[in-house]
Formats: sequence, C-alpha cells, structure tokens
Amino acid sequence: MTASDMLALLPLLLIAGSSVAVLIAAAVGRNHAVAFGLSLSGLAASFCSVFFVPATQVTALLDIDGYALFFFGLISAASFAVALLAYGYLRNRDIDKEEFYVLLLVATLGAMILAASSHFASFFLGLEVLSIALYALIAYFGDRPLPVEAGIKYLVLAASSAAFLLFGIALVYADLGTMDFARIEHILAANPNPNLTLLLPGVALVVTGIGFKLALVPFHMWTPDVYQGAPAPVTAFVATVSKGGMFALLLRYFAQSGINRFAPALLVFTIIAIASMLAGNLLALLQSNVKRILAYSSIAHMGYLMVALEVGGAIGASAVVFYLVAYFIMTLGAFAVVTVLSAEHRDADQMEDYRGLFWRRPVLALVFTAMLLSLAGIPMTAGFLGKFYILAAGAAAGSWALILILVIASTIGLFYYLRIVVILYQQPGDANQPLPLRMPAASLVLAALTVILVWLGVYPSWMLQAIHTAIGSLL
Amino acid sequence: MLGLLWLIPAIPFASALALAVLRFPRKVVAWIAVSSIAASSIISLLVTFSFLHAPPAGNAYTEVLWTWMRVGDFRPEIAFYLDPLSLIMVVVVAFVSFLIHLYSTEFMAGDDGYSRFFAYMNLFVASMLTLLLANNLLLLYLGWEGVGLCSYLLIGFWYRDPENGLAGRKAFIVTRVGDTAMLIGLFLLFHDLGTLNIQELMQRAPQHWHLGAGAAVAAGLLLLGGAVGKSAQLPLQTWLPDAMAGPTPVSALIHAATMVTAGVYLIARTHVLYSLAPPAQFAVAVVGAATLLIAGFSALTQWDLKRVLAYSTISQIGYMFLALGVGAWPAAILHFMTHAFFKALLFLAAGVVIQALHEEHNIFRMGGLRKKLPVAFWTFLIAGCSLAGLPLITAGAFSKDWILWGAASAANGSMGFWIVALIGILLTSLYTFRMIFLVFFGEMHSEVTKKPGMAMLIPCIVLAFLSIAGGYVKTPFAHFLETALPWNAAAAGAVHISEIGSETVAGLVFLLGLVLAYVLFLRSRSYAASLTDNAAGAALHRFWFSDWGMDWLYDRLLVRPYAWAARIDKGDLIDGFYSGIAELNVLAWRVLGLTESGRLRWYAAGIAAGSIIYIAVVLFL
Amino acid sequence: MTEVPLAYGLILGGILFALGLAGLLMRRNLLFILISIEIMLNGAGVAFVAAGSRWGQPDGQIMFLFILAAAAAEVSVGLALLLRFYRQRHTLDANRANEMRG
Amino acid sequence: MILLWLIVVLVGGGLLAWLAARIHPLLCRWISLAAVLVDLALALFEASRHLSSGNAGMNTWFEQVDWSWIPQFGIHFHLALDGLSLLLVLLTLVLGVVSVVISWSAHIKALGFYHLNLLWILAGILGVFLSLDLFLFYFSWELMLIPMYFLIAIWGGERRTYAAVKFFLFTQLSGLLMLIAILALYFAHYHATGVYTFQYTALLGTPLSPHTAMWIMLGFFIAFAVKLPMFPFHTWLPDACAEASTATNVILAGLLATTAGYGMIRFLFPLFPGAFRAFAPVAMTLAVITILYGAILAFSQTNLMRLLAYASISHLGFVLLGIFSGSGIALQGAVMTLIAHGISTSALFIVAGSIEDRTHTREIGVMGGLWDTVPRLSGAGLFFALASLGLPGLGDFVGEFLILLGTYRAHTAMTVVAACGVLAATFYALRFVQRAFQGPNLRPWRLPDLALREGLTLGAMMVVLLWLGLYPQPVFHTFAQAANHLPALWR
Repeated sequence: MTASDMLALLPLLLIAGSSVAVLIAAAVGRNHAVAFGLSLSGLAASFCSVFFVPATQVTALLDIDGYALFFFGLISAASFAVALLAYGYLRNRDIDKEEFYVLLLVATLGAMILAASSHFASFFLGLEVLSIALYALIAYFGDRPLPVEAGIKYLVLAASSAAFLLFGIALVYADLGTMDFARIEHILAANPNPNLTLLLPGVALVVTGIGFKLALVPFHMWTPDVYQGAPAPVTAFVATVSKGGMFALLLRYFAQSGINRFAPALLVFTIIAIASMLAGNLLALLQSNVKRILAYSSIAHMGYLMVALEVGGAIGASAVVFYLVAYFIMTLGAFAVVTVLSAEHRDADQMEDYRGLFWRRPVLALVFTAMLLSLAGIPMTAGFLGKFYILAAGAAAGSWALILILVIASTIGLFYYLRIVVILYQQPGDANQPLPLRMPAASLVLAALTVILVWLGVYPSWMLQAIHTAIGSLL
Repeated sequence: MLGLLWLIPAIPFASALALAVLRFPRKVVAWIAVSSIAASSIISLLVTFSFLHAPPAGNAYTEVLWTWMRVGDFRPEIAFYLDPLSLIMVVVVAFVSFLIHLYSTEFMAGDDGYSRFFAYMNLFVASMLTLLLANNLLLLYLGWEGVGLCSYLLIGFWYRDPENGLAGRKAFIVTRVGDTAMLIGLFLLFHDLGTLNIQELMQRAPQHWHLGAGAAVAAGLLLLGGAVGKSAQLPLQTWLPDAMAGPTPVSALIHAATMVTAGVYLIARTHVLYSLAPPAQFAVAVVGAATLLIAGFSALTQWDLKRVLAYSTISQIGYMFLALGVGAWPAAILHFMTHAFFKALLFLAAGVVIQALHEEHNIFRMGGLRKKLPVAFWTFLIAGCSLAGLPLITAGAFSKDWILWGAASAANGSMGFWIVALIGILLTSLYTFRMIFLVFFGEMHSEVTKKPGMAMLIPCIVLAFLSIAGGYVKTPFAHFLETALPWNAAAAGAVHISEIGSETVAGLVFLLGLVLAYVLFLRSRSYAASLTDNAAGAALHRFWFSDWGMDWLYDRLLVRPYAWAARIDKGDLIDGFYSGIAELNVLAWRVLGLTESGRLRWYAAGIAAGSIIYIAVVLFL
Repeated sequence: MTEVPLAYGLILGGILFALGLAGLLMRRNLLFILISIEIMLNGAGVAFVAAGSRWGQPDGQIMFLFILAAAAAEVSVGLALLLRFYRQRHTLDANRANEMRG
Repeated sequence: MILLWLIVVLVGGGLLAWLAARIHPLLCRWISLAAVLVDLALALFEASRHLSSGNAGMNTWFEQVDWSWIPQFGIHFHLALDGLSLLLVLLTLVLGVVSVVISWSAHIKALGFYHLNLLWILAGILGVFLSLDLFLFYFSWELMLIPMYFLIAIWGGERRTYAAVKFFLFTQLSGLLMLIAILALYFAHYHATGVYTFQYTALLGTPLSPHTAMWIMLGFFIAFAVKLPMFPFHTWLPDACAEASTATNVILAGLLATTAGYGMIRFLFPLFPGAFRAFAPVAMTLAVITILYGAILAFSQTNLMRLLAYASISHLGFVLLGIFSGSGIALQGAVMTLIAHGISTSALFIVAGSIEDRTHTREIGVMGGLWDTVPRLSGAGLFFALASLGLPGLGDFVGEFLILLGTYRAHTAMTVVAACGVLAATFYALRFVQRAFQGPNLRPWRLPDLALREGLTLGAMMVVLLWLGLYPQPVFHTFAQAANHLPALWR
C-alpha cells in the first residue's frame, strides 16, 4: 500500500475518520451540534477530495477510478443532504443523537466501498458495512413500534439475501477461481464455451443479493414497510445512497465482468426490468401513504434503470448514471419535503397531511410538485432528461419493446404522482395535520435540490460531460 | 350608373348591421329599414334604366369588388354579375321587399322585437340580392345560406313559443340537406371544370362534357338537390307549411315571393348544365309535376289560412320547376314574377285578415269579411284570381298558360306533363276559391277587432295592380331574356298543340274549379262535409292534410334513429374502453397489494422463490 | 490426505443453505429465524471453503472469515432489535411484525 | 432575437404577475395583460416586417435563433419563424389577450399563480410553434401540459381532478410515444449520416425503409391525434372542457388543438412523405368518423361545455381530413380552419362561460329564454353558433369548404360523408341556440347583459371571423409563403 494508494483512498478515509471523530467527541461530551458539524465537515471534505484524488487501482479490491470518484462525490453529497435533514429532524427529540451521525457516516462508507468495488470480497464487505449500519439507523427510534418492526424486517431479509449473494459468489468462484471482476472477464473471454452449470446459477444468486438491495421484483416486498417505518431522513438515505451505491456496483459488475455475454443472464435482467417497472407503478396506484408511494415508485425507477443497464455500452451506462443523479436529487427532495412536514410524534406520511399544502406553504408545495413531476419525467426537470436518456439508450439499441413498456409504466406512474400533486392544491380540510418542526437546514437542502433539479433539467451539459468522463474510466 | 350595382345588396346589409348593433327608437328603426330597401329599389331601377338604355357588351355586366380568396387555382371573387335574368329577379325582389317592409312597419308595430325583426329582414334582402347577383357559385352559396339563415331566424322570430323555434329549425335543417347536395355539386363542378365562376362554367361545360355525360347529370342532380330544398319541392317540401309559424310579412316575403324561388333561379342560371344533362332536366320536370299535384291536394284539406297559401306556394313553384324541366325557361321566370306579386299580396291580405280577427288562422271560423274588410277582400280576390289563372285579365293566367303550353310543346314537353299541369289548374282554382268563399262570404264567425292602416293597405293595392298588370309584359319579357335564357317558341316539342287551344282549355278548367268550389264551399257545405264522412274519405283527407305522410315518414326514418343513436351514446361509449383500462389497473393494484402482506416470512419466501425462478431461467432457457 | 471433491463441498454447503432457508421460512420465532440465517451464511461459507480448495487458494477461507465477522455483527444488532421488539409486543412471533402492510 | 423575446416576455411576465399579486390583484392583471400585449405587438411587428416585403420563397425562414444547447446529443435551441408559425403565433397571442381579459373580473383564487400558469402555457405553445429542433419541440410540447393541468386541477369545476388527470395521462402517454419516434428518427439519421442531430432541417429527407418510416410516423401521429383530439382518442376533451374555467377552455379548445394541427403539417408529411401517403386513407377515414361522431355526440349533450367540446372535435376532424387529403387547397383550408375554429370555439366557450357566470349552471336544460333577459349575449351566442355550423361569410366556412373542395379530388366518397358532417353541425348548433336562448323564460331569469369588456371582446372576435370569412387572403398569402418551405409540398 503506497502513499498514492492512501491518497486515492482519501475520500473513504475522511468519512471513516470523521465517524471515529464523532464517536470520540461523543465520548468526551454529548453535543448534537458538534457531532453534526464534524459529520458535515467530514462529508464535505470527502466531497472536495474527489476533485483532486488521482485515479488508482488500490489492491485487487478497490478500483478508485473516475467512475468511483464520481459516485464518491454523489454519495457524499447525498449523505451531506441527509445529515442536514436529520439535524432538524432530530434536534427536538428526547434521544441520543450523536450515534445517528456515526451510523450515517459508516453507512456512507459502505456505499462508497460498493461503488469502488472491483472484487466480490470488497463487494461483500461494503455491503455488510452499509447494511449493518442501516439496521440500526432504520430502527433508530427504538422505543417506537414501527421503526423496530422495519428494522427487524430489513435485518432478516438483508441478512438472508446476503446469504444468497454469498452462495452465489461461492459458486462463481468455484467455477472460475477468481472473484475479481476484471479477471472474470478475462477468463470468460479466453474460454468461449465455459461450463455454465455453476456459473449461471451463481450469477442468478448474486442477482438475488443485488436485487434485494435495489428492491427489484420479486425481491422488493420489504421496501414499503421499511420506507414507512424508518425515520424520514433515513428513508431518504435508504432510497438514495444505499441503492445508488449498489447500482454503481451493479453497473461496474455488468460492464467489467463480461456477464452480459450470456443471453440467459440478460433475459433475467429483462424480466426483472419489466416486472419492476410494472409492479412498482401498479402497487403505488391507489396507495394512501406517501412514504409507501415513494417506496413503490422507487421500485419502478430501479426498473427503468435496469432497462438502461441492459442496453449497455457507453450510452446505456451514461444513461444509468445520469438517471441515478436525477433520481438522487428528486428522491432526496421528496423525502426532504416529508421530513420538513414531519411532526415530533410522527412523520408526515399520510396523503391527508398534504391536503391544501399549496394554500398554507406555497413554495414548499411548488418544490414538492417539482420533485414529483421530475419523478414522473416532465420537462424542465432532471427526471425528464433522465428518462429521455434512458429512452435514447433503448432506442439506440433498438429495444423497442422494453421502452414501450417503460412508457406505459411511467404513464401509470404519472397517475399516482398526480394524485399527490392534486392533493397539494385542494382546499385544505380540517383534518389535524401534524404541526411541523422548524427546520431551516432542511429548507436549505430543498432550495439547493430544486435549483439543481431545474438546472439539470434545462442545462445538463456539464453533468453529461462529467458523466462522460466517469464512464470513460469504466469501459 | 351600372357601377352602383354593389350598393344594391350593400345598403340593406349596412342597415341590418346598424339595426343589430345599435339601438334606435321605433320610428327611426322603421325609417332606416324601409328607406334602405327603398334605396336599393331605386338603385335597381336606375341600373335597369341604364342597362336598357345602354346595354353593356354581351348584354351582361360584371362588377368585381375584390378577390375573395386565391388558393391554388381556386380563385373566387366577390363580384356581381348583371344580365337580364338577374336584373329581372333583382328588381322584383327589391321592389316586393320594399312593399313588404312598408307593410311590416305597421304589422309589427306592437312587437317588442321591432328592431331585431327589421335587422333580420334587411339582412335577408341583402342576402337574397347577393344570391341573385353573384357571379360565382360560392358567392351564390353565401347568399343562399344567408337567406336560409334569415328564414330560420324569422320563422322562429317569436322565440318564446318553442313551436316556432322548432319550425325554424326544421326549415333550416331540411333546406340544409339540399344545400349539402348542392355543396357537393360545387365540388364536382370545380373538380371537373376548374372554376366556380358561373359564366365560365357555362362556357366550359359544353367543352368538357358531351351531351348526357355522367358528370353533367350528377352535377345537375346535385344542384337540383339544393334547389328542391330551398324551393320546398318534393321530397324536401315538408318545411314550408311549418314555416308559416313566422310573422305574416315574413311568409309573404321569404316563403312566397323571394327565397323559395331561389331554386328556380339557380336552375335557370345554370340552364346550360341541364341542357347538357337531359336526365337531370327530366328530373326537374318530374319533381315539379309531382310537387304541384301533391301540394295542390294538400292545399285542399288545410284549415289554416296560411298553410293553404303555403301549399299553394309549393304547388306554384312546382309549376316553375315544370317549366324549367321542359325547357320553357322564360315561362318559369315570368311565373316567378307574377307569383311574387300575387302570392305576396295573398299573404299580405291574409295578414290583414288574421290581425283583424285577433290572430285567427282557421278559415272555418272566418267568413263574411267582404264588408268589414273591403280592401282586403278586393285585393285578396284579385290575387286569388291571378293565382287560379282567371284568363285574359290576370297576370297569373299569362304565366301559367305559358307554362301549360310549354309543358306540352317545349323541347322536353309531353302530353303527360300537360295533363298534370291541367289538373293542377283545377286544384288551384278549387282551393283558391274554397279559401275566398270561406273567408269572405257566408256568415261572420268572428269579430273584427282591428282595422288596417295605410301602411298595410298601400302595399296591398300596389301589388293588386301588379297582379293584374304583370302579365302583359310577356312578349317583351321573353325578348329581353333572350340572351340569358334562350327560348325557342318553335322548338319541336313532343306534342303539337296550339297555344290558343291550350289557353282555352285552361280557362275552362279554371271555371270548373270555380264552380266546384262554389257548390262545395258556399252553396251546400254539407256536401263537402259528406265527402269526408266515410272512412275512405276521412283517411284520404287525413293523408292529404298531413302532406301525404311525409313528415311522419321522415320522423320515423331519419329523425328518431338519429336522436336515438345520439341518446344511447350520450355518455360516449368509447370512454368505456378507457375506463375499462383504468379498472384493469385498479384490479392489478388490488391483486398486487395482496402480496404486500406485511409478513416477514412471506417476504423471505418471495426472495427465495425469485432466486429459484431466476436460477431456473438461466439454466433452462 | 486425499482431496475432497468440489461437488461434495458444494453439496454440503447447499444442504446447509437449504436447511437454513427452510428454517427461515418455517419458524415463526424470530430467534430461530436469526439462527436459520446463521446456518444459511455458514452454508455459503462451506461452499467458499470448498471452492477455495479447488483452486488451492486461500481466498475461500478468507471469505469464510469475513462471513463469520459479518454474521456476528448482524446477530448482535439483530438480538438488540429482538429485545426491543419483545419489549414492545411481548412476543417473538414474526407474524406479529405486520403492522405495516398494503 | 425577437423570437426569444416572444417567449421570455411571457415567462418573465408570468413570474412578475405572480409576485405582483401579493401587492395588488389589479397590478397582477395589468402586468399579465401588458406582457401578452407586448408579445402581440412584437409578433405583429414581425408580421409587418416580413409580409410586406413579399419576398416569398426567397428566405426559407423569416427569422431564426440557433444555439447549441446540449451538445452531447446534438441538441440545439433552435427557434425559427415562417408564415405558418407566424399565423399560429398571432392566433395564440390574440387568444392569450382574450383569455387574460375574460378572467379580469372573475373572482379567482390564487390570482398570481393563475396568471403564472396562463402566461406560461402561452409560452409553451409559442415554443411549440417556433421550435425547429425536435427535442426542443418535444420539450415545449410537454411543457404545455403542466400549466394546463394546474389550470384545470385548481380552477376547475367539481370533477376537476378527474378531468385534469385524464387530460394529463392521455397527452403524456401519447407524447412519450412521440418521443420514442423522435429518438428512432434521430438514430436512423445517425445510422444514415453519422451525425447526431435533432434539427428539423437536417432530419428532412432521412432515408428510412417504408416499414420504419411508418412506425415512426405513427409515433408522431398518435401524439398529434390525441391532442387534436381524433376519434377514438378524444374522450379526454369533453371531460376537461366540462370542468375547466372559461379562459382555460379558450386555450384548451382553441389552442391545444392548433398545436396538434401544426405538428401534423410541420412534421408528418415533410419527414415521412411515403408513410404519410400510405397512411392517408386510414387517417382520412378516422377523420370522417371523428367529424360525424363528434357531431352526433354534440347533439345529445346536455352539459353546454361538453356540447361545445364535441362540436370542437367534429370541426377538428375536418382539419385532419384536410391535412391528409394531400391537396394544397385542403391544406390551406386546414390552416384556415385551425385559426377560425380557434376563434369561434373560444368565443363559444366565452359565451358559455358568461352564461354560467350568470346562471350558475352548465345544463342547457335549465337555461332557456335567455334572449328575453340577455339579448346581446344571446345574439353573440347565435353568431358564433352560426360560425360553428359553417355559415358562409364567416371564417369556419372558408376553411371547411376548402378542405372539402380539396379532398373531393382525392377521395370523393369521404368528401360526401364529411359534407354530411357540415349538415350535422346544424343539428347541434341550432339545438344549442334553441335550448339556451329561445323558448319561454320559465325560471324566469333576470340577468345582467354583456358588460362592455365582454362585449368588446366578443365583438372583436366577430369582426375577426367576418374578416376571415370575407377576406381571408392575408392568411392564405402568409401560409403560401410557408408552404414553399415545406419540402415537396402536397402537389
């Protein structure tokens, strides 16, 4: 491990370091603001370091290339936003707050490791670091029934799916003798007719593990329960950072391990994509819980991403990454609104909580509208360009059936986004809506997210350029 | 002087616009309305003098105002075309309109829609004059629809009674059925001949089409469709009797003197086309002959004074169609003119009677008005005689005898037409005198509550004069029309019958009708009643009374199915398809929602099942 | 010592895995569910060791160590959550954890 | 640059109006009006500058703005104006002024946001008419939806949510299909030339196999057909119209349909001449069905707005017929119908809205005898109903006549059936007049007649219709210039 390796690991080290720092600070004296400040600075430093860290392969495990760095930036920025949301959310609660930041930082670290993994071992390690921190985060309000229930569900399912994943890795390893993505590709390329009886079931089991994390059909069933039970900022984290890190890994695995040369594997991906798009959107159709709607919608969004993933090539990969960026922004934005409206005793997750929001808090309502319209893929938002990109990728590959299904699914999806939007503009009822806490930091996050959302929606060139560079190192 | 031509329709139009938009006191309204038509009449007279004094080249004058549109090779103009045919029509229309407007100032005096009435009337005159003067079929169509509109508006003028509105709607829709045919005719003409300019059409048609060409026949029949709609001929005649719901001056102007003869004008205007298409021309004659009979029988059975006159109008226009159909062009135009005079007069006099009896329309409740309303009686009598064709004296006799003779001896004449026309004369005479005897003779049944004033009487007297004098111009008339409508009196018709002979027979038939009417409706009414006492007689009476059941037929065949189709699809069945898709989605939501049971082990089973399925897929597919 | 064939190792791992899975799906007690998951993880571990021995590499055994560590961490968090759960509902029946559904 | 200003003024004006509403409602209204008027003045200035010069066929486009926007995809921000766009831009702005004016005295909640949406949808529509980059076109196309959605969903009637969502779903699904088609064309062009571009001018003449061309054209067609709307995709319009407020209906029926017609003229034939011809018989059949179906359903409606919506559908069927007839005359007629229908249908909706404001009902069964109490309003209603039934001398007639005249050459039988649609228009138009204005005033209604503002608006629209009916040459002249630029135009 050389100095340049250490430098390359800087973004990871900064996160890890700040988590330790928060722990120590908490040991010295509990202070919410200090823990918050330390986490923020750690995340910010990690984000900034991305711009000057040199791209290096650090051991066989981590490939800190432009692609990984791009995701480091994205993940740390998202965690930064989650931390800002969490601050206001936690501030007035009677609970230990410092550990939240420790867990958040550790989970972020796990997601970053996933993004940089070029080896099944680091994949597993990153996954576990992420997961174990998430169990605790989800059930952070341990004295309430819903978070605990959500935590247990997530734990049991995540652990068992990890077992599937491990068994799959073991099969792949047994077949090929390596767990390094690049070498797998190498071996497969050298041997045109490999023995598939171990390899393909292995891949299928790996897909199970990945699919669980990404909430792809049929591994999706945990999603609404966990989204609903977890505190709003944590839900935002689960929806974005956790899935983003995993998708970054999936894309790398897909692009680098040469797995896409097997038609049956592609068929599985196709089935997953179609089922996720349709099931996700249909499940959300008449749902009355906003968090659950967003959960189902995230299933569908992962389905859209699978379409682009399957297309492959530079355009497919760029589409995936751009869509992920857009997905991060709009999902964070949506959960930020949920967070901002949440009261001390419960999150604002009922449809009724949003009735007539426009007449009470017009700006917030407009921001939420923008986020929802972006999720639905309407122009002027990042979500539109994301969807455009995916459709373009599909069209480039001639996958007409897939993008046709995407179009139909997203029209179904539009229905429930509009259901929320409609509620926002209805006359306020007299239902007792939760009295929201004051959260200036969260408002800041919302403002920033909205600006980026529209900026990317109208003038995405810079982001496309960045993605182009990042993808360049992947392929 | 001819340059003033455009003012003839423009002045009434401007006046209509002013009356519609601005508000004036009643006196001013009347003054504007009447003086605008007067101005048109005077200008039309000036133009006539100028035309006669110094005939323009080719005996026709065209005034182009502007190019309406220029789309590809389609370039209709807003332009007026004056030739002897349109000149005669314009003068008659303008003059009769003037008289009826004058009459209306008093007739409508008590109505709260005074200004609206005159706005519509002026608009009608403007449209009618445009129709007559148009140099292309599109502009003619504009006038054509314009008069239809005004007819609709004026029939439903007393809009508070829904019946009136329904009558107006019926009139508009039925005539529009014909108009649609005409519209298609225009497309055909433009497609084959590349223009809608009437004179160019008349020149090109013989070059492009040989005699009896299918396209020519189709064009002729389609234009005939428009003509039968507007002129209330078979099979589209059903609207005219109902149109009597409008104020009486409207019936006089639109539904007797002017608009309903537009069809006659159209066919005369495009006579070259019909000359090229003998089957179409024969259809015109058949339509005319059939209509004049059917309407004549219906007129016999009506009890409403105005409906009698309406059926009479249909029947008389049938004569004109017959004349056109057999090729006696100028006879049709002459009959148009005399008919305009005497039929307008009949309506105006009827209006006097009706108003005098406090809106009584039933001729069986009238009677003995000879003394109470002398002017009305005498003018009605003169007009009636003219209508029935009192030989030698009345204008109607001249024109009708001409048609009768033409029916036999003109280019396409035949004995059958002559006999039909003769039966028509008997019927006309019969129903005319039935009307006169029932209304003005016998006992009084109702009190006279209102005496007409001068504004109503003067037009009656003038028209009475014209109803007699109008026929004496027959020979110069034919000569004048020569360039526009060739009339070859010596044309070798199918039947050789002398003009004098035909006239004599007609005179005798007229007398027969008069005597029959006297016997049946004045001397022994009981005999007339006994005719309808038996079942067959009553059925026939009902059949004729209901216009040969045509209304009933159309109602069952067309109106009700359409309304039924519209009603069952009111909610738009297509939408059911989309609702079905929505329902399907909701169903899917429900079913999928069952999988989200909240049970941990079920979720785990999902993961296990999923991985097993995918393993199966990769291994076996 | 003769080498154990790869198939034997994998089958053993597979059986373990299947047993764990069966326990996961059949047991209602959350504690037993956690134990079943441990069995599944160990099944995977056995497969790793068998695979590693096929290629004569230490990687398989290293992975097994990773699995052990991760499993330990998971179980510790899991037990803590179980404790919370039991305090709130006075049961460890997994079917009772169904407040959220739909 | 004026083209950019056209859009910027509306977008900025909308924002300003939104902010101004917090200060004073009147200020908001005046700012909106000023923005639209300024835009109209700009457009008229453009018109005077380019039409008077009369250099038809010399320049391809009057005016252009072309900036690289997203170079990675070869997307340009490319606005351009030709005669066709100019006409429709003018129509948009005229109806824009109308819709601001008729909202003047109405009590409107969230006034600022209302005007924001009003001006932004106009901006979106202008974007559609001016875009020469297919991506930008789609962008504007979709962008129109959101303000319209809000206008229906917030300021609509009882079932506004249903109507707004239905509208959005129909247009969105069809729009996405068009996006796929655009992308397919984009890649087809790339495979043929190796250049990634969305530029309209570059994509013209992209070599496509007949099969591909047909599919891509269908993608475009369906988006336009839904927006038009064409049978059987029309069911959103009656629902939307039945719930939307007056100004919204003006835009909905008057302008959104126009964008669809514009799209067909601008894109379908020039981009896919072969597929267009092959598809024409089907499209014409659908057009004829649309004409008759709309007319029949309009006849049976009792809700005034639904009646007008179906009537509008019927009229737009003529546009479709004209465009697909392959005749230059019919195409001119289609453009004319788009404009005249925009004015007359909007005016009818204004009349209907004025009736609703006064009587608080949309059911024509409840009305009746209105002539007694509001003669001017009734007269206006009559006038526009006549325009709608195709009375010669008014704009609608000119358009529909030319369409039928041109279509006759291509397809006689269809023309005959379509001409029956003109007849059927009489049924519903007269039924409307009769039920609403005539008959006895039983209730009895005692209502205020047209105010000066309403009267002037409707009066101006009458004048425009008369002008279009009697001297439509300027319109034909303007479009003829544009027609020269549509390659291989309808011979």
